[in-house]
Amino acid sequence: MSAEVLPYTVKPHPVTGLYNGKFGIWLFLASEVMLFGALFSTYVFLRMGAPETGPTAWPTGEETHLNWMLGGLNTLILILSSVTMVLAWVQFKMDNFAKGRIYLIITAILAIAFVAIKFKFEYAHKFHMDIYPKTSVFFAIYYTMTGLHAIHIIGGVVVICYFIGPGAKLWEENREYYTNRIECTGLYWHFVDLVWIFLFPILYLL
Amino acid sequence: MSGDHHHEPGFIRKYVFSVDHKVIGVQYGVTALCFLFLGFSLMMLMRWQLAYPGEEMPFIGNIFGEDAMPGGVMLPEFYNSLGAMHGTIMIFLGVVPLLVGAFGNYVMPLQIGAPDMAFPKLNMASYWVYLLGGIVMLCSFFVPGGAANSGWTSYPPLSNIATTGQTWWLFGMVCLITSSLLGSVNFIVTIIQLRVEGLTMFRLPYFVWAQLITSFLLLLAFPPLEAAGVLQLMDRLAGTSFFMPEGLVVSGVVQTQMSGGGSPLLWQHLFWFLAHPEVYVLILPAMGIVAEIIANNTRKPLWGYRAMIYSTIFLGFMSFIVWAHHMFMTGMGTKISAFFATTTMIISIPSVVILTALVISLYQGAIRFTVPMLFALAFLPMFAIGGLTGLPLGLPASDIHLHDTYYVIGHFHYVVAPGTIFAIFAGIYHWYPKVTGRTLNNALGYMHFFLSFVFINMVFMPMFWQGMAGVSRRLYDQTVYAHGDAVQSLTIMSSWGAWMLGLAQIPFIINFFISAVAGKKVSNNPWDATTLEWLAPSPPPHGNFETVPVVYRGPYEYSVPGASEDFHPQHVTTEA
Amino acid sequence: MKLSMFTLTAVLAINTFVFTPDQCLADGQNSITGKVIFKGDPANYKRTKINTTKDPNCKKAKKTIGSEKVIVNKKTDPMTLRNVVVSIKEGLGKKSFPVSKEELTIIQIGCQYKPHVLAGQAGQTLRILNGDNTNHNIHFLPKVNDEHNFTQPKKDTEKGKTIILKAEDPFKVKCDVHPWMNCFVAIFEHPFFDVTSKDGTFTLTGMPDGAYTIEAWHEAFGKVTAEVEVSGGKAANMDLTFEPKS
Amino acid sequence: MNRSRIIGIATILVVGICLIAPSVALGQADAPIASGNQIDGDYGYGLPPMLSKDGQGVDDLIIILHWFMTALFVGWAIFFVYCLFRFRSRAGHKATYDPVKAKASKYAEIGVAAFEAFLLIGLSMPIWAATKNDMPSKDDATHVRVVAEQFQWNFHYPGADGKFGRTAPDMVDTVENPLGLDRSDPAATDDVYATELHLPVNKPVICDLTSKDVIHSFSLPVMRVKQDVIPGMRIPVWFTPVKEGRYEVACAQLCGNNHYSMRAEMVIEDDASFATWLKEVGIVEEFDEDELD
Repeated sequence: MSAEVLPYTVKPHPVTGLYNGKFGIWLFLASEVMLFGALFSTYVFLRMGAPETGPTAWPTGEETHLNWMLGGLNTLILILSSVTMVLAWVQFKMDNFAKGRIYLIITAILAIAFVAIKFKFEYAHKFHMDIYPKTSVFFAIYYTMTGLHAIHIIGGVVVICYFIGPGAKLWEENREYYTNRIECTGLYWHFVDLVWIFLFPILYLL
Repeated sequence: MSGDHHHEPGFIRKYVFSVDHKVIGVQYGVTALCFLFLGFSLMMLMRWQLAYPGEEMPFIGNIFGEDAMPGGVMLPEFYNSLGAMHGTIMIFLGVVPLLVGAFGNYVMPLQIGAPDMAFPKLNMASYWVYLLGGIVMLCSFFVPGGAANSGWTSYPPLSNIATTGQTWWLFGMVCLITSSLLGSVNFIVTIIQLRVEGLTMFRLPYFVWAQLITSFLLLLAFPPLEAAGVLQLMDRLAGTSFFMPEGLVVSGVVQTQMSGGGSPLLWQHLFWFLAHPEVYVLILPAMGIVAEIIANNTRKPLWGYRAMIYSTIFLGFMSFIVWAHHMFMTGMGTKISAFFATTTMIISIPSVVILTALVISLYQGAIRFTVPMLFALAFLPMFAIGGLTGLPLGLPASDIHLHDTYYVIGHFHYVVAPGTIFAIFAGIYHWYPKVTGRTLNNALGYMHFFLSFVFINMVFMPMFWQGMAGVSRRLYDQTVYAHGDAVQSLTIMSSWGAWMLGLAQIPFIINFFISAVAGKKVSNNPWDATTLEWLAPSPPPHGNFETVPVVYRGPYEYSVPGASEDFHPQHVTTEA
Repeated sequence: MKLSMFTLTAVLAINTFVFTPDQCLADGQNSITGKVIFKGDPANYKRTKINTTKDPNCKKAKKTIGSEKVIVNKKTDPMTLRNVVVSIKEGLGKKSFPVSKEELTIIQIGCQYKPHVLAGQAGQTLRILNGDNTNHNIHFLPKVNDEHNFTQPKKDTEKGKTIILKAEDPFKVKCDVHPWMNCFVAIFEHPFFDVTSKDGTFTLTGMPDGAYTIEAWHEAFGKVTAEVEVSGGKAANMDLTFEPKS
Repeated sequence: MNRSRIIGIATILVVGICLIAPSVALGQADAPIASGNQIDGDYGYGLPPMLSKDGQGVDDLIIILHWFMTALFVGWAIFFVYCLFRFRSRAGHKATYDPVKAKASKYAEIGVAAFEAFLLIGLSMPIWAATKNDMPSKDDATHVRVVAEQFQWNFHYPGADGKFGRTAPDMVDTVENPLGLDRSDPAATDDVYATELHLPVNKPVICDLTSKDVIHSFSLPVMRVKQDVIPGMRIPVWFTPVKEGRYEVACAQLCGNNHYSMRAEMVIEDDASFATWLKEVGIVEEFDEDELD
């Protein structure tokens, strides 16, 4: 139960080179790959099966009403937030708590900006145009995948905010442990970013 | 995890919201046994309708209410609910939590010499999310329209147009999947990172290997079902058409409220991508338990230990590319079916290797017929029958006649019921002394075994003949068909077997509770076993071992020539 | 219901008010009577025979059954239409009327619903019985009421299943086990309705004085309306006509 | 331990025999008599009668497989029981530490794998390929469209012109037009709707399977035909009936609460009766308004 009893909670295992948390987050990301992989497969399956013409044909370009500029902006925001996440970790690694924390705050703000653009401009615009998940299979998959992705972003923001706020106490107790946790959060964050980098082209551009 | 305060935690922290893997293991075990019994009871109700269709159920017919059983006669909607929930409860709430949550949690850290799981809080969360999923499933019986009634496979469009119970089912499944994911991450990290000094991968007990592969299957196979569950929830709640083609007419009403453009087959692909690895989740830990018990009771090393491990790994890989053999009848062409039939034939080979290794392990042993050994031995022929009858189902041509008949039910129940569940019983009889410090009563144990063995065969053996006769599964009343009516006597025999099997569990239930307080007290290593869990005190204290053990040899060093005793534990320093 | 298949023209019949001074009843004892006339060629609306081999118990219960979508009373003069719901549509204002204690009954017999068209008042108890030696499934397809969908065990002739319904335009009730089986249920807020039968006539009684819009509904031909005025306990007579063009 | 073992075995024998005997007897006593049309053929504990020209391969494969499985299981069980008896724990008997070096198991495994390969490549694949690829020519075959719905099989015959009329979901009427057939389409004028599947004997049949609502499975046990019926797809199956009589069509996929009742009858008859039936079933019979009340 207590940290000192369990081996490798902070220090890496000599063979695997990973501490438990990092190993765990990699495994978790593997399952996330399968989750989003299944949804991407669904996208492919439905798109391949869609007829050329008719009411259930796959919408192209303008028919999707998706603004690639907004999507592109969001892509940039997320990539930037990934960079600041890495910078935060580097600062913690260099024992520079104040700077690291500022980078964490920037990451959280960027993430919130992403969600705001997603909800305020994209979803709201579409609801205004009477486009809902049930409108067509394309929008069903659009809302499901971006929605699930947004939930992941929000989850990430909550974790980052935790480490900015109450979680920061750990820094006083065990700096390495805290930095490790930031590293794990970072891994998750890069994954979420990566999912968006796949989502953006298949929904907005293709 | 930061606390190094050594004060004793209170009752709630110690036994309810405990982070100790042993307490969580017992919580999982007891909860899952309750669900197992519930799932079995649902089946006993169904068996009445099957044996005596449309007749009033004696004694208890009137307690289920007018919506389920007016006048004591079971309605088809209730029958279908029972069928769907029997499958769901047995697999996701009974067997998997027992094998992985209970045995895996309790035994695996002990076998690798770890003080606890790698992430104890995650472990606790896993149990509580599982319990929440179970409660959601139970509550669904009381919503209007009853519990989910589209089968445990929940094929859309049927499940999309089904009653609210289906939504509850989906929420319950999302909880259970989350629980399994948390558990599997924890298991893999624990097995890889927390092994004690000297315990190399090829000195691990086979049970730990089985848990490792199982965890990988859970980790990678469950997310697609979670995705499918999300899509079906969208279909049901947001009106999307992921699984609905256009132009459907349900009950004479044109379905104009949905866009169409989806595919019912999409669900089947996502579902079976989970559910075939799930089959191996059900069987691998069971094989692990059986291997432990066979090695211990033959007093002889397992034959082909490495071959078994390689087979298990291969089985794990292959299980991801056989899923479509559940879908031969969906209009599949020759090329795809040839691929999946071939992978299916290939996957049978590692199973044969494992089974052969276990049987050859008996050769030149000194077999002790203890209660756990009897269950483990019975596992072998029962699993063999289950495995062999998989052949005609795995070949598309013979599957034409046998697909979706009772033959399928007989096949997978032989694998799971007298197979896996017997292995679970074996495990309970084997590790009970470790958990409680007392043994289960032998006489009741033998009674439990022999009665269960006879009646479980009486339940499932007739199903092969029913299937041959072409009787479809999931029929509320098979006598409406001439070919079903002709084999109705088999159904009745099967039903009586099921009820008797229910009675046969009474010795076990009595034994389980009485022995916990009144059983014979035993030493730490009552079975003269070699693996690490028997080094720990019974029951093991918090932190498991008094001193951290070091491992010097493989897991099954029994009857080493020249030794004074016929077992040589892994942690003993001296050479024999 | 393929309303689009028919071009419906509702021709209002001449409303003849027959004054009968010696039948001067008290207010609230007015009545409206009449018949529902069919102007068309009954040869276009043949009743088809239904094959019930799917369920041997249906075949056993009765020799043959036919579709009941359009049944023309050819023996009456003029020809009238069966299974038409006639009711007051407008004119009652916001008055409320006591709910009849009488039970409505639908019985499934010979794998057909009896009656084929049922009218009732909101709040009245509807009892559904099964007189057949086979399970039936009752599937309500309403817009306002709940979508009941349940199975009824065989030979449930006494207790049955009871339902209380809200007011709603005629909606379909169907059996999924025997897809040919259907009937229609119309529920009103008031008690002034009737369903035509073999003679094609209807009688609405007990409404207060006033001018009313009367509506007739038929499952294949839709709705026609007519105006009528009643007062002083007199019986007003009016006919409604369906004239399908096809 | 010995005494408890004897108690166990004695219990099982007494209780087991007492319970199995009456239940088997009950099984014999309870045989509800099916009403309605007589279904032809002998049905029992084995495979149902095989009345299709092309289904023999399926039966052969099933029978070969079961002999193979029985042989494997019996051989395996003999070894198993021998081990249990020969190597039971007893005074003076000790287990051997070294693993047995016999090659027999390896040969057995290779043998099993080879036989499985033969079953797959030699038997299953050709049969499956024939079922999937050798569609008979549409000119020689009886062509039927099978439309599944909860819980009824509908059969649509193209009539003399051999063309199926247009159907549309919004034209469906549950009583008079379950197919949603558009009678204004010239190809639809001679189309025939039926709820019984009538087929001429000794002539190939092509069934195009479609569903109106959920997934069903078109199962003809006596023809060794089974195919899921999936909404949104049109899947053909074919077979050649060889014996006249009345048989059953079953649904093999859970399709709703009353899945069990989704049954239809199939009548195999000679060409002349088939032609007569086709003519008669299409006629809209006229009844007096009171006749069918």
